[in-house]
Amino acid sequence: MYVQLSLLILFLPLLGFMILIFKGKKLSGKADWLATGLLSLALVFSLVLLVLKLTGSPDETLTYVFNWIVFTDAMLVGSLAIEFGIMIDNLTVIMLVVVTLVSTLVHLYSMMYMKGDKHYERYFAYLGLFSFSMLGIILTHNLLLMYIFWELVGISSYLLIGFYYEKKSATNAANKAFIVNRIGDFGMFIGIMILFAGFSTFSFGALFDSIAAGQLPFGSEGWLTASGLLIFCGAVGKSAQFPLHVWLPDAMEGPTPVSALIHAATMVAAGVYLVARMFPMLTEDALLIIAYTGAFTALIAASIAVTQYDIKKVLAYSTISQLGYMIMALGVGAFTAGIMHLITHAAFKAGLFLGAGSIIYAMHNVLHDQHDHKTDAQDIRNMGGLKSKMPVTYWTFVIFTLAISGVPLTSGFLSKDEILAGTMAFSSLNGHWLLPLIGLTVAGLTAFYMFRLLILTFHGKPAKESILNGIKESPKLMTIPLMVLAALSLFFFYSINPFGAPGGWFYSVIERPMSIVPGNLQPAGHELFQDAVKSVHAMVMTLSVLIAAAGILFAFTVYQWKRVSADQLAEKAGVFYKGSVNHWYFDKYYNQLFVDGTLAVARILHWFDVNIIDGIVNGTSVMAKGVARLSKWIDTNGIDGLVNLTAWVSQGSGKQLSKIQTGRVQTYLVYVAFSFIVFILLFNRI
Amino acid sequence: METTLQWLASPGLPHFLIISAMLFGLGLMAVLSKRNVVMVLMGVELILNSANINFIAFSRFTDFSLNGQMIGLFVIIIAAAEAAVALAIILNIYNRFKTINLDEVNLLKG
Amino acid sequence: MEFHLLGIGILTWIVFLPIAGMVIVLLLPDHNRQAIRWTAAVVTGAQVILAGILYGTFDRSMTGINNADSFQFIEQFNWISVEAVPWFGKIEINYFLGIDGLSILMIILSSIIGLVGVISSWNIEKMTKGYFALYLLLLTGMMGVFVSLDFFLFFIFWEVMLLPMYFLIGIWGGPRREYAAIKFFLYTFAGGVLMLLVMLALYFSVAYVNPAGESVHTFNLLHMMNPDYYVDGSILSGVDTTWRYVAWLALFISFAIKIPLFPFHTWLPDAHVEAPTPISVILAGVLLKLGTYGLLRISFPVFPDGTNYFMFLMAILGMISIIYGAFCAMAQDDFKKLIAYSSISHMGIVVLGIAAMNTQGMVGGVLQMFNHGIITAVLFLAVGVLYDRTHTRGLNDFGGIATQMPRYTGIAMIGMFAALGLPGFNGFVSELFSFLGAFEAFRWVTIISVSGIILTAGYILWTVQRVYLGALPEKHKNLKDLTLREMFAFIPLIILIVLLGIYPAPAIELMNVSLSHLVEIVTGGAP
Amino acid sequence: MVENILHSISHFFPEIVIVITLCVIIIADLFVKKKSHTTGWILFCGVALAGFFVFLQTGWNESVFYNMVAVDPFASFFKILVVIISLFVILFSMKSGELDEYKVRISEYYMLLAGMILGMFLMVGSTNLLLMYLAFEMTSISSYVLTGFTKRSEKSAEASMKYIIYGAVSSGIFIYGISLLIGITGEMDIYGINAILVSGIDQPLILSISVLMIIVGLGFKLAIVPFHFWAPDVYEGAPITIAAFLAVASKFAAFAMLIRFFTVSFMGAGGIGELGVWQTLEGMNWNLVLAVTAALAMIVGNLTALRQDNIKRMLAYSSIAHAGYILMGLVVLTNEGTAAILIYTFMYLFMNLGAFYVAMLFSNQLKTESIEEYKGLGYRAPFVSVSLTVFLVALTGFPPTAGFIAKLYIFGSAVSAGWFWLVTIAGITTVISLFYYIRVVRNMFLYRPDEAVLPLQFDLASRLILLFLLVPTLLLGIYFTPVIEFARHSIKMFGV
Amino acid sequence: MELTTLLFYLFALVTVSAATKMVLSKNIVHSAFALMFTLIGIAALYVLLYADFLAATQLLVYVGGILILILFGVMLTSQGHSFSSTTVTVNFVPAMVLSVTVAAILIYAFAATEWTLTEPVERTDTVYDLGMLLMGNYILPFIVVGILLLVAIIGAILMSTRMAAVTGKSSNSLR
Repeated sequence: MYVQLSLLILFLPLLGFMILIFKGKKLSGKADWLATGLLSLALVFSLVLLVLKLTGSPDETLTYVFNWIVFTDAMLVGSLAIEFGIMIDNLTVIMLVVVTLVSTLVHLYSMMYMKGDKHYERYFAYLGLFSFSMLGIILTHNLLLMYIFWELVGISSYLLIGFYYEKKSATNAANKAFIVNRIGDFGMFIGIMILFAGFSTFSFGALFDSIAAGQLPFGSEGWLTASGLLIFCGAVGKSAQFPLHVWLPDAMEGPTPVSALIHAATMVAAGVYLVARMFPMLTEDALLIIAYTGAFTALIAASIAVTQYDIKKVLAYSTISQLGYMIMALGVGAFTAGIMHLITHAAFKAGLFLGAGSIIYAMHNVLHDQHDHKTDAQDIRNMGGLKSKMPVTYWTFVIFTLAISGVPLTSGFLSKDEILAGTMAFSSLNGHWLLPLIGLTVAGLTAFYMFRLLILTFHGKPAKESILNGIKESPKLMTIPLMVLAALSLFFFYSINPFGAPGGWFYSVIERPMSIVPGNLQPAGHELFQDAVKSVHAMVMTLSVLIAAAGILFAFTVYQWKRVSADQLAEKAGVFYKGSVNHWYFDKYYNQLFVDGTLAVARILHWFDVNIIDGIVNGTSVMAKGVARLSKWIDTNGIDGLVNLTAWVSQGSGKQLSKIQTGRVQTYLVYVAFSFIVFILLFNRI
Repeated sequence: METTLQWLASPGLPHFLIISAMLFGLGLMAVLSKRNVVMVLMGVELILNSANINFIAFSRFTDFSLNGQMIGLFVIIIAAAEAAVALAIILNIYNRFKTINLDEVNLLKG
Repeated sequence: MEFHLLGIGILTWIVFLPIAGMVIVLLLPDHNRQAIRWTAAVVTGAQVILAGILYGTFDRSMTGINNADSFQFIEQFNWISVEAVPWFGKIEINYFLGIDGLSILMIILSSIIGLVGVISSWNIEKMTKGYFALYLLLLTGMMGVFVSLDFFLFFIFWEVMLLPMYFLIGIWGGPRREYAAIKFFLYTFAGGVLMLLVMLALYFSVAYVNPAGESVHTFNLLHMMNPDYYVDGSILSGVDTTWRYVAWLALFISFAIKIPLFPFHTWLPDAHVEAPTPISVILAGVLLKLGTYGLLRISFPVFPDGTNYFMFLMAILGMISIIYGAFCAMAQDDFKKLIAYSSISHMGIVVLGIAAMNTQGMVGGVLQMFNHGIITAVLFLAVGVLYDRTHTRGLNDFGGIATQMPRYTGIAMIGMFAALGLPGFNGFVSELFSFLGAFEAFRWVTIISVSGIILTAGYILWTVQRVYLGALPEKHKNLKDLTLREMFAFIPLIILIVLLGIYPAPAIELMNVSLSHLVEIVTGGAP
Repeated sequence: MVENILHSISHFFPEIVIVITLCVIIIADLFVKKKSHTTGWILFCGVALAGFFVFLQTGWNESVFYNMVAVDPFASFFKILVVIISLFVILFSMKSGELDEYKVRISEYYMLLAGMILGMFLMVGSTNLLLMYLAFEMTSISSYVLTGFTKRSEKSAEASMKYIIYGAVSSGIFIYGISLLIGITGEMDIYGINAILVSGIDQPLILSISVLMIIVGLGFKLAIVPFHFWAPDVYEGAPITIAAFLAVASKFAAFAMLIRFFTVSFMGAGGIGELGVWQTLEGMNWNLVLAVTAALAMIVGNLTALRQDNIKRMLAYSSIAHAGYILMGLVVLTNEGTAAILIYTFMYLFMNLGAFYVAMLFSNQLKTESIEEYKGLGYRAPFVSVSLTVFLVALTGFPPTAGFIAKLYIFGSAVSAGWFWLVTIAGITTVISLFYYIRVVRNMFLYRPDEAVLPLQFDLASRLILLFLLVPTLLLGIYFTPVIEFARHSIKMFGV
Repeated sequence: MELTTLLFYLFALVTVSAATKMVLSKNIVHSAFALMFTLIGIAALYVLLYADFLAATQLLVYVGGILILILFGVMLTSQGHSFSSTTVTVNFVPAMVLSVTVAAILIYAFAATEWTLTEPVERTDTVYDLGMLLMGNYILPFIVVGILLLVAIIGAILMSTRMAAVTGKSSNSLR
């Protein structure tokens, strides 16, 4: 039952993809409905699955497995089977719902947003492909399959980012996204190889069992930590953690609904999901590193977001920093909080993007009508005062903003302050006080820049009256998803008590799994941690609320009431301002270091290939003669020069030898007599 | 000293052989050094003769007896034949090149 | 396993059908191009069918490798047999064909590629007759190598391929064809001479006593794999002797040239760039595999000691080829050169995999041979399609092809992504297992090699961007999308790419047993 | 005495037939009208008949004329080779364009050819130093003249002069060496010499000198480095037919003579041992000498050939190189090596004759022998060019042509005797050789001729002859059992 | 020191010195005559070796035949009209060195070897025995040499006779 349902959920989107990619054009505009229909069907199924699972068998994990490949009588391991299969537990079903839900909403939204695009069908096809692979990631029960779907979401995001492939920037962004992810996957792949080499299986269950049984890859704890961290590299790539966060902002080149679905709600969260899946086998050091990575990411992303003007860029950076939050949460062991934040964030960040989308849509239409192609439809400096013109968008946007800033009564508040509590507890246990500090700072920053965004976009005077007059509220198809998401961004979906998630159903179904790594590598025990959380909870809550409030207030003073001029602030900030504006120069230096570096190496090696190796091949004396001359010589002598191995030498010696052939009999005879004597003297044994 | 004198006093096989060796060397010399083809030919004759001296010396001093002379006979005949043909060819050359200097007849080389 | 047609074994059929085709082609009148093409098509088609029969009737459970009884479709009779004389034993050369899990896949590959090649060379107008005659001869050579179990036979087929190749590149090739052709020829011939020497050394060291009680020197590979047949005191007798190592190296070089492995690879780019599209397809699709096939068929089982001794060297060379090829590919502006270098990189993976000496690695390697054959075929066809239309291969002369030729772009993309090792396409599976296997044997080498996948992603995506994406330049505004014929060339390959990507088991179960056995032979110690 | 002579004569039909043919030609020359190849046909029939008698002699193994000539399988093998070659060369001569200008003198040409054939017959058979010398001279003298046969060409004249001077000197050295050998052993037939050597005389120095002088003499005929210098010039100057004849027939005859001389006179008491026959000659390590010369021949021949533009000259160098390969079999004078040599010679015959023949056909039509002029011939004369390609490929030693089998066995014998460095050199030089052979092919096929030029026409007869050479070259590459059997049974010499 | 010894040295001196003269003289005719003396000297040595028939043949064939032939050759091919045609020597030094070395090696070898000598038999005349041998053991060489002479004659004729000039020099066509 579960299995069939989940398989249905998994393959419905794929079906959509198939149909659209091959018969898309034939469907004559019905393509969108088909795709959306299939997706919503999947949504229904996953809701059913959710209910069944949570009511039926909340605390058992079902797996369904079949052999993909079997190596009979392999050396040492006997018969080695590579399994594929699905695993269903509470986390899975919840994630299923989240993904299908957001995906469906985005489908709906896109039907309006993308209307009239010349690759309309293909767009929905790609969406289908993405949903399929995302669901795959969620459902899989083993690392290999995880990796496979991992790559597949990568490729579908590549396709969607590069959807406007005529734009160079778009394709660049797509390449960047894919390659940066590849770097992460490289680590992940090695991690998987280590585990496979150690336990010759891929499936989580088997892995954890054998680790729990005390085996270690290559018998060393170092390798265990390493494998954990290497697999985390995959997460770093996908979830755009430092140092691989650079691709996400560029990924905004894709259509806005895509950004909402992939680069805010679901795919980027896959990294978090991966860490959650691997959580039991992560050693203490690994977790610590993970936590710091997350924290650091959150901080720098937030600091960058403060100064951005492109509406989508701001959201992108905020996404990064929120993801950092989740990673940090998992790192410190606030497992449930992290997951919860993943879900709440999915809702309100998707909402934010869709809202931004509807703004851009409106702006775009206006600009298009006014034949204005200079002004950037995404630059918040060109907006302002939209509040009056597009109320629905505005109010939903407000809700989302409140949620992300962690204001009470919103979902964001619940999860975020659990995370902060977690970090606080963690530091209280083993004195890593930097983590909560960063957490709080980021909370403040978030509140600030989100309200900055809100104010600049909707409040105040418009940059151009002409534009403002043209603006219209977006059509129903686009506003409905917004409302739905806004609703989902309120607290009561997650727990009855607006000030404490732990009481809610969510905490009851998602529990932090037991760590199975050898004792000396275990992070702090669960109970210990829970108590610590309880003790710090109230204090953290107040702190966070205050900080959020401060942030919001500051935002209003600067941008609404203009008490403080932003420019002066920038002046004051100096270095920080510059750094933040330029994304702390990551892209710049990455480009110089890696891209140009690689290309340079490539060119050098190619030169080496053409000249040196061929040179060597073209005969030893070449080295002396000099490469340049060689290649010239090749071209001039054409084929005669190219008795490869021996050409140079043999040609030369051949020439010398034919010099001996003087054509004078007597010279010949001299040679004969000479060689006669030589033979006599040389080979005589006496 | 005594022995040397004695050795000189009774000319035996080695003496003849040494003469033939000398002639061989001289013949070779002529062959290698003379521009004129005819001279080269004479050198060849000399070489053949030196060989002949060997044969006949052997026929005298070893139990090879008359066979040596026999072979000598044949060699002389061969020499004659060869000389005839050679001279004919040289004439031909002269008709073509108007010279019989070896180093001036040198189209084929390399 | 027996299968006869008109009393002639199926392997003989599959090998010599092209020769028959060649004769027919030669008899046909020059101007009747259509007939010539169709003959070639029919012949290669028949080959594919035969290969299909082989696949169907092949017994997955029989090992082969070094055990004559467990080979299938065996055909063996004395071809050359000279009576013994007092001072020398009987001389015997067998016409000995047979296949096992190692060769079956290669046979299928070369038959398919052969057919595809014919389809894609449909528009050869220059001396069509000569072209197809040589082409068919080439096919015979390839098939022959894959089925022959007698070193002498193997060598003959091996060398038979050179001359047609020389002409096919040299006459129908691009501007610098002479250079490329002679370069290819000399390299491979040099390798061939090395192989010849080793072959002779083996021949004189191996002798078995036949029923008549006389000791017979033989080229039979299976006998060469059996330590008991080595004459005491002969050069190659014993284990871990210097001569055996030397022989192994000589053999290895002659194969490495064909693979091609760094640093013997420089002939490949030139050959590819100059060769006409179908020939590039054949070259990359099948000829390169001959190298690795030779390693597996001859070097490994005949010289297990040498193989063990040099295993690490192989791995290192494989690693270098992977990284090095990828980097060189990145520096190319010529589409074909780029693919050529990528071939070097991918064949490096094969070598790494088989050097691992465990089943996963071995299977991965051989599967990679097959997959890479299919994938590069697609890529070269893709280049060919563009080249036919625009007569340029410069990566920077293109852009935005996707808008103009969507169907073509889709197919080419699949090829590209398969080459990039994207899951769901066959390239991924084989690379995965090659690396998994290799990792167990050589940890760091493999880790470095895996970084190659990043580079690969780099140059592939860059190429995709430069050629297919972006704005469409004016001059290409009127390109036609794929014709039906071209589609026919592509479709089977694409299907294979996807099928094997999703469910490779059918391919793997073919060779599983044989390869595990091979691994046991090698790791199980010296002969 | 008389009966001995009579008995001997009964074993001597082939030679006698040749002599008779010679006389018949001389007489016929007086009657038949000039400018016709009648005499050629006479010679053809004569040689064929001789061949028939040789064929009858298969399996005979005795020595006649007071141990002067051996009639044994070994001799018969080479006689058959000579017959085949001669038949082909006679046919070539009838097709040759350059000879046509000398129709008036063509019968002399055939007379001399007959003389040469007779000389070779004697060379391969003779077991007596004197007779060896005579046979040697017989072959040489006629070949000197034949080389200069096309009198009006300076090249030809010069070639003949160089040839005769070089030859005269070498034969002088040869006979001098013989004289020394005879002197030291007191015997003039090789069995006697062998007996003496086995019984053991301790004169290594004089022995070495004499043998070396004999090698110089024969080396001249074999054109092995460093005695090869005459070959390129002579081949280039001589009429192609004669060049072919020299390159194949007289070379083989000399090889036969060399092999027989060494084998018989220097084999140890127990016949031919594992180490070959050299143990009775402790004066020098002979197989090293021969190995060095072989290596030199391969290197020099192949490398120098790279530079040549005249195809005759190129083939000359290639034949020098091939002499080197054959010599590899001689280095180890075991039965195996000898068998390998026989196989090689048999295979080599067809491909080399073929190459020369095609060169002749082309020069008939194009009046050129320059390889550069061959550009585009592949399209003007497909069949001929393809066959030339086959011959050259065979010379390179590619399967599945006869050349490969030849190389296979020669290399094999060397490998089995453990001469690895020699084989390695052979391998490398083979690779080098590929280049100059393929260059011809490339010129023929890789250049399109401009449309103006007409395709070349060859009459049926010449194409047929070509076919006769082409078929064996390919066939023997695929099925060569008979050749090997033949060779392995032909290594039997009288008294071994 | 009996007569034969004296004669031996005398003739040896004549032979060798004449040969040297022949080699070193610049004038071809002089060398021709020097050669004649050499040959006569050799003939005399034959006589000392009890090879009277050989000596006679030597005189007849060489002095009477070959030498005259050579002189004819000299005259027919003498460049220009000046009869005293001089011949220059090429690569003199290597020739000198080589030939001296060869001679030295030979002489050393001869001296170093002890030959299996037998007591010289005093022969009255050798003609009869030679005849018997010629008809007996040497029958084959005898015939062969006859044929060889025949061939040589044919060749000589072929080479020496001038041919009627045919139009179109073939030599051009071969360039």
